[in-house]
Amino acid sequence: MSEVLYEIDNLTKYFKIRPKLFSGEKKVIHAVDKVSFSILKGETFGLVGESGCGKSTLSRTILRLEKADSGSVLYKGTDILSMDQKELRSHRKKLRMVFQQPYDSLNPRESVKDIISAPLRLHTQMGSQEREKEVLRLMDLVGLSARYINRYPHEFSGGQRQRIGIARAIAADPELIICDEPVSALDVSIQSQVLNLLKGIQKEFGLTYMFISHNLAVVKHMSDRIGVMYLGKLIEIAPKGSLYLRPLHPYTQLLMSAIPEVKVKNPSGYRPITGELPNPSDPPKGCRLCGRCPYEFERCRESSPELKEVEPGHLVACFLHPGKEETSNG
Amino acid sequence: APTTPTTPSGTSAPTAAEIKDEVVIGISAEPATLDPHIQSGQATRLIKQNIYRGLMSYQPDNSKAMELAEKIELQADGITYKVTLKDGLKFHDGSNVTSDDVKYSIERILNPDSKATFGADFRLMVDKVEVVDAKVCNIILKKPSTPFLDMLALPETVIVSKAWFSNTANDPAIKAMGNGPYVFESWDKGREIKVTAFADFYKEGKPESDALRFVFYTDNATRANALRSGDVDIIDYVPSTEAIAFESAKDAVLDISVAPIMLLQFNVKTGPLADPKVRQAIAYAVDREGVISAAFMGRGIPIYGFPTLKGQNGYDGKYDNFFTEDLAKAKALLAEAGYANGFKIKILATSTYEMHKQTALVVQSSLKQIGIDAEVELPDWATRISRSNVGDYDILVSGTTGNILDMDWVTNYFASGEPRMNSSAWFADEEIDKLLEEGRTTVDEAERAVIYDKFRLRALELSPFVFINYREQIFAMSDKVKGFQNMDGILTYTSGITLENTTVAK
Amino acid sequence: MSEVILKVEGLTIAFRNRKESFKAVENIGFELKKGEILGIVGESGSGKTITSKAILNLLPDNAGVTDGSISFLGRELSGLSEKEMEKLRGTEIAMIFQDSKMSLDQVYTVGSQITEAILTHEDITRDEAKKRALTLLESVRIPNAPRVFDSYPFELSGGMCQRVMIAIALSCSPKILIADEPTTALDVTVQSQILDLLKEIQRATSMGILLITHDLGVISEVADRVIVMYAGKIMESSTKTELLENPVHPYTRGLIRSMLKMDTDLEVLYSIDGVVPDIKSMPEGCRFSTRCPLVMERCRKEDPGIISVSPGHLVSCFRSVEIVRGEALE
Amino acid sequence: MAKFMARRLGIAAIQILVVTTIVFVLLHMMPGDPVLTMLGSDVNHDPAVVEAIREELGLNESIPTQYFNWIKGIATGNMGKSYSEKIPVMEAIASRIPRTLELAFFALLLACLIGIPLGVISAIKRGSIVDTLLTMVASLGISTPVYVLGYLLVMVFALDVLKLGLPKMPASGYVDISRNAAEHYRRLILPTVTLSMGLAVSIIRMTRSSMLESMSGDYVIALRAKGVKRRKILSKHILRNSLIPVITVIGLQAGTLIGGTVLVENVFNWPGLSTLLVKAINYRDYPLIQGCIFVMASMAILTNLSVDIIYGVLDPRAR
Amino acid sequence: MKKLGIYLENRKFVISMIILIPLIIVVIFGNRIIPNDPLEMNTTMILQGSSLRFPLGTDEFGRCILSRLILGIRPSIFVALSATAIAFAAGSILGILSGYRGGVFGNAAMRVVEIILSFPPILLAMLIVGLFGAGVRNLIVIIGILYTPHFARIAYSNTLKLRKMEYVESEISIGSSLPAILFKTIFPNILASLIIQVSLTISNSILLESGLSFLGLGVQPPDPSLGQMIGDAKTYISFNYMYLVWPSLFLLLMILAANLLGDSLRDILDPKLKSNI
Ligand SMILES: Nc1ncnc2c1ncn2[C@@H]1O[C@H](COP(=O)(O)OP(=O)(O)OP(=O)(O)O)[C@@H](O)[C@H]1O
Ligand SMILES: Nc1ncnc2c1ncn2[C@@H]1O[C@H](COP(=O)(O)OP(=O)(O)OP(=O)(O)O)[C@@H](O)[C@H]1O
Ligand SMILES: [Mg+2]
Ligand SMILES: [Mg+2]
Repeated sequence: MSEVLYEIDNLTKYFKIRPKLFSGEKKVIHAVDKVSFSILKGETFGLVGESGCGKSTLSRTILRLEKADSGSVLYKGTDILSMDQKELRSHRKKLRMVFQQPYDSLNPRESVKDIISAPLRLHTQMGSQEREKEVLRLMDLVGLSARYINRYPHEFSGGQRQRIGIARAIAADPELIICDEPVSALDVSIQSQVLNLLKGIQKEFGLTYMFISHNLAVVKHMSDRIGVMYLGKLIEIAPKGSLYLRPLHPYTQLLMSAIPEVKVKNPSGYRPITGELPNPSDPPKGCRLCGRCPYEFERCRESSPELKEVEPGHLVACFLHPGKEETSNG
Repeated sequence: APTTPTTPSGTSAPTAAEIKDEVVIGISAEPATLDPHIQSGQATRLIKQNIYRGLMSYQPDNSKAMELAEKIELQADGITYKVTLKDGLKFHDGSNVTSDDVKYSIERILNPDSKATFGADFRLMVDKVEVVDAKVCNIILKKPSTPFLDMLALPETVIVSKAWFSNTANDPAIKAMGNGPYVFESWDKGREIKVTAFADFYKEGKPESDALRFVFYTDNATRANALRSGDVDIIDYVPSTEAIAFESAKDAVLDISVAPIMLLQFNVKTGPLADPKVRQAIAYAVDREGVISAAFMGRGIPIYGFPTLKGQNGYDGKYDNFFTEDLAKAKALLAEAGYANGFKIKILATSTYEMHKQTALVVQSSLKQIGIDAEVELPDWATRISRSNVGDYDILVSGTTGNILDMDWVTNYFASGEPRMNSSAWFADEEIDKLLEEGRTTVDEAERAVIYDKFRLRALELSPFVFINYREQIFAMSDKVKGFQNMDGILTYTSGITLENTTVAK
Repeated sequence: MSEVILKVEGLTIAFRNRKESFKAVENIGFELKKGEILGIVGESGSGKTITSKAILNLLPDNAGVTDGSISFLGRELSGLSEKEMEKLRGTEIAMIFQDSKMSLDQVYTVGSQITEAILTHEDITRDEAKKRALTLLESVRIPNAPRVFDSYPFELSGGMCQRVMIAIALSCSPKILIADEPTTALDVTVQSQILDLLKEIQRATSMGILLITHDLGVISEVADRVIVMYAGKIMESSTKTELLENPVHPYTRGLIRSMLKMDTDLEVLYSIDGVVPDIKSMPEGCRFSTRCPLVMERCRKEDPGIISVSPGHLVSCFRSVEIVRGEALE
Repeated sequence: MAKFMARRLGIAAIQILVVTTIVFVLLHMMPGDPVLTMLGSDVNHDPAVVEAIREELGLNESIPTQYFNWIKGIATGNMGKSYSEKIPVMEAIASRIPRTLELAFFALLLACLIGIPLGVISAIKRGSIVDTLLTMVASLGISTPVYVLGYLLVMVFALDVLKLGLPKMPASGYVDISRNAAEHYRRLILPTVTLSMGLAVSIIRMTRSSMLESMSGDYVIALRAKGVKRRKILSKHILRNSLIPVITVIGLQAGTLIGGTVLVENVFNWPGLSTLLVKAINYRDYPLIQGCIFVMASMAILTNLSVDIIYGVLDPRAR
Repeated sequence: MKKLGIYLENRKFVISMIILIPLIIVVIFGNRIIPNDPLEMNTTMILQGSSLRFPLGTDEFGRCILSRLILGIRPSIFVALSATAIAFAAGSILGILSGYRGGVFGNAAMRVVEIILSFPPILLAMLIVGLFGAGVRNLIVIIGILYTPHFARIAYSNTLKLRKMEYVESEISIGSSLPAILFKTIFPNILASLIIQVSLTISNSILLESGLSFLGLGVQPPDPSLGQMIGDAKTYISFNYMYLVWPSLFLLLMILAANLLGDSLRDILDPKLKSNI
């Protein structure tokens, strides 16, 4: 098995919300709740889950753009969360993020050239001409015309902005790229082109990706392993083959069955999940899916299940699927 | 005062229906204290003179008149003054003014704790006060002193109520209870002081207005505008720039008096300025007309000798042109003193008062012409005062005047001693000290004239001061004001006494 | 046949730079009927967003409609004053923007922005408006609507912002809804719920929807007719089924081929060769000619215009007839 | 919120202590003697008298002792007695505070009323003649010294030198509101206008710049698409998005207004706190200076605190 | 060349240059073009109007106003620019840093800034003069200190708002150094407000110079300076109002140029020349 690059352990991020400025009523949103998983070197770790379940927050917390409330993120054994600014900076050399909302992540006062060359300037020794060449190459890779090099972000279409973000992310040989919906605004042809590109450089440079998307086909295509999040919790982790073939968690099953184009392929006759995503500031006490889960029983309401390995590499947090040890014991 | 269209007091009084019930006076400074025995600025005097009165006062005709005193007789011993009070004198609280109050007042001035301004002078002169009866008392001096009566005419030697002043509940600094024509009513800090007519005032028919309101205007232009816009009826300290503007105004009149002096003081301890020749050279060099035109818009009288005003004892104009403006002579004197190539020096003035600053600049330019390279220092007034007080300067620009009409005012300036505010630092001359002492104790006018003549010559030869010019002290008032008068010369500062005659037509 | 509510004819939109100007959209025309969902798909940067902004008269300062007409219920829109347009916007024609986060005012709560939309057009009390807003939030499947109502945009996830934008657009039951990639940030379950909601409203109020999307799956679920755009021009337009099953234009065919399906198991995904030509060096003839596998000499010189291959199926290609007949081989 | 306020107020107390301490130390290091200044320059002073006064005022104590005494006084709500005013510092200041605050308040209000709309207009019409003209007028406004402006206003409105026949304004002075409310406000007009000029200019300029910044946001397009009226977009959305720098400028100005209105107070003979401070400085009236600083610093710091709170109210991102 | 075009198209920029270029020439060649000795007093010719000998008349000492003006601009500009530069540099750094860092550091820095802000300007000036003496250098220091909090607070408040923008985070996430984040990412985005404050500060410095000259601050007389001339001239407004008008006019021109330049730079540097409304 290949080397573990990131070991995320019990990572927790709560947002305090003040509904009204002067009212003292305090609530917290469990955006990321004791999430543990690891990312292996050279793999693509896919992350899917209901909108608002905490995927973006999780990735931002790993990058230390949000301050974690507890838990740790070990990079090759050192805890990122306790690094000082200097260490962090050198650590970030190897990190990139493609943000979900592309426009917001582009400095309105920098031209595309400045934006894309920022990592080059920081992490390579290139001269300015070399840099410009490299920028042009990157732009070409993501299908942006060289003529746009001096344009500012507001002069682009949504998809073009997204591609600027991707070009910046792959510049200067990163080690890990966290892609938060990197291709959502791209037409399918360019989407394919970009996905090919990402895969290509992964192969070439041994890049690692954390890949967040709502497009399950894309996730499936890209990922080696996939994590499923629900309401701040990671509820299932599995190699993609096993996840798509045999989703174990009721929520994952729901997700799979809702894929638009895959019409009614319901091999194991999953019972559908009903109801709404519960309030993240007041989640159910036990399993987060309580109240919506067709298989729900007493225990689910009392305690929340832990992620357990039920098959090699396939972890799930559900009482329906007791872990390997438990099964053998019981 | 040269241009005085105001009616002298005593002309037919206007009927009550025609006059406003109060006179509003815009004064240039808020009183630092109302304590009558402390001289806290000329503007404040205007107020205090209407609340407190002394045994005597200076009058517009330069004479000394009796106020509370019916008469003051110098006894044969030459040191006892027998004071008899007028009948029916009352304080504002209704109590009588008695010899006890006189004794108390003079003792209060003598007591350093009271911080009375003329305490030091009194302590030199006065031995004690003896009460004879309720209306009569004797003031006994230590030795004969001619200027003593002038001292009694000063607004800072007024008679106060023993009862009120010795009551610690009353703070005379912020409240007042006297015997003058007006009763202290209120002091609205930062804004105004109001006084109202005292019904039991000892002068029949006075005061002529029901009330006076003194409004504080520190800014010159603002004060002038307040008069123009009719917010006030009289203003003090009209600067020369405003004076010129008022001269052409139809509904305002100026009342001008020539009194204060601009002069240079020197630190004579060491350096070039220790040499009287250098000081004389400066006296020859200073462009007096230049100062007058730059700092006073051409309004002022140059002093080429010793400043003595007409009316002061011993005035004969003899030393009016002791110096001329003569750069060649100045240079020659410098060369004689060994400074043919000039020297570097500092002139201390202040940025707080324009006229000081401008005077300094003109002097600087004059000195440059005789090769003296002067640098002008312009700190704020407080710094300037403390520095002048300890003699921390080379040349100091100063604007000042005497307090009393008597020639003895020069003692303040010329007597030897530690550096003081108004002395040239470290200046000391035995002969001058001797002449001053003689002048003070001599009674005979002719004799005194000779003494002061000698003094003046000596003073000019040594030139511890270089006198530059007299400047104008101006009141401006609306043409509806009657009875107010700017008194001559240094008496301009006691002009407040005429407010008892002042009315404003509606 | 039902009434045409929006008619775009010969629309040309140009951007003026400091010295030059270029046509971002050229001579496009389409109709939207009452109760119809018209899908627009196309290459990223082809002018979809610009076109929809032009309909609402919301082009940026440096852009302008240089030619053509847009009429709404027979009324020409391009001549309308800003005042008259204000009356139309929101009530008659509403729009969901692509970049939802940036399209919300960051300093007001989400709730106040929804109620504002309601109150702008309707004379009801604040409380009623709030109630309506909460209902709308729930209808777009936002969990814990009251909390979101009081949240600021930056406190929401990408998908939540998107749903808020949808709620705003739906708030006044417009006659036309222009939805610019409304579901990119939504997970499949929510996406299908939202699409259902749109369909439901559309059925109830016979609202016409202009649905811009890259997701052909979405098109296949909801659209009635589809327009395919490429480099500022319409390449093909037809009914959904016709287009998905019998695409004619080589670009459309390329797109459909690039589509990533759940069962795609390719290492390298298909994408159309080449890149969009530069606006400056845009071929005189067909704009796709630089990338077209079926290109002929003529394509480069002449604009093919619009050719009808079957009733309601328009294609801008010289070789459409051959393609339909299956004669053109790639 | 409560906790935040409590903490900030605590810090404010420390800040005020720091300010007054610095002032105290530096003041006593400065040349200038309160006693001599108080006694004036007209006569020579008896050293005995000077000494007596020094003793009475406690100026003979060591500086740390003096400081300690002052702090002790403050703690018990006693700021000492003013040398120059001869009354308790508290009293001297108390009567001035409302006058200064009133003037500052109205000037600020007027400045906002003029500045914000003009700034908005300038921004909407960016690059037009109107915009250029407004910049010119603003430049004129800011390059005219307060005393010149005040003087001109007095000339025109109080002295009517132009013979415009306008209703006559008083040139200067202050009338208690209890004595004559109408007159009180009439006399407030010219100083308020004079004082607000410079402020208005700062506000115009900052509003313009900031409006331009937020005008180009995408949310504006979205708002227009919602059908929100242009006027409302401007006044409710763009303006609020632009307000942070504007509020900052207003806050900064408000801070200076409390201690920096000397010139206006002078021209209009307005007996406010600034003139008192200047007088206190001129007299080296240590207790009064300390008292003024105490009050001014408190007000300035509270202003800043309110501005910080307003930031949060205006823009949740700044919380 | 193309860049220059952008500038020349901006009306405000052009006007500001029309004002600035002659002004700069005057400042540089002042000594050579003055008609009279600026220090020479002619006390017989005070406060005169324009004449051949004194093109702009004379002041209260009968000195040539034109000559004084030409030489007086130089120190005024020097003071204004240096003080503004100090305040701008110190204030922006402090403000951006504390806005970005927030937390204990940011709070502490801002509270310190407020301490400066709560000193009445006149007192601060007095203290510095009293302790360190008068003169141009101290004036620059005083104005610099006085305005540092202004820049700091403006930078701070704008940064507070920007700190949560994703483009700042994206800059952080690629491992940019702190200075790069502060000055390459945040600074250009708050520059607009700072530019406005610069032009305000320049004008205020010149006025402050005349306001504080009664403390003996600034250029020491008899050497001329713009602020001093304005301060002196006010007394003589009714004799020779042109004495006040001339220096005020120069001041106005300088400030106008500063404001126009500020505005035009602000607009030119804004890539979103489009505005949506
Ligand atoms: N700054 C914030 N303050 C308060 N709450 C926040 C903040 N940022 C995110 N949240 C909340 O945290 C939860 C998770 O948000 P997150 O953006 O991580 O979701 P997500 O999984 O990325 O969703 P999506 O797929 O829609 O982007 C949401 O309920 C959101 O409202
Ligand atoms: N403000 C602008 N200035 C200059 N060019 C612009 C501007 N806005 C958009 N463009 C250009 O206009 C073209 C059309 O943009 P538009 O946003 O309509 O594309 P789109 O079809 O919506 O693409 P996407 O699917 O990527 O959102 C693009 O090439 C874009 O670069
Ligand atoms: Mg997200
Ligand atoms: Mg788009």
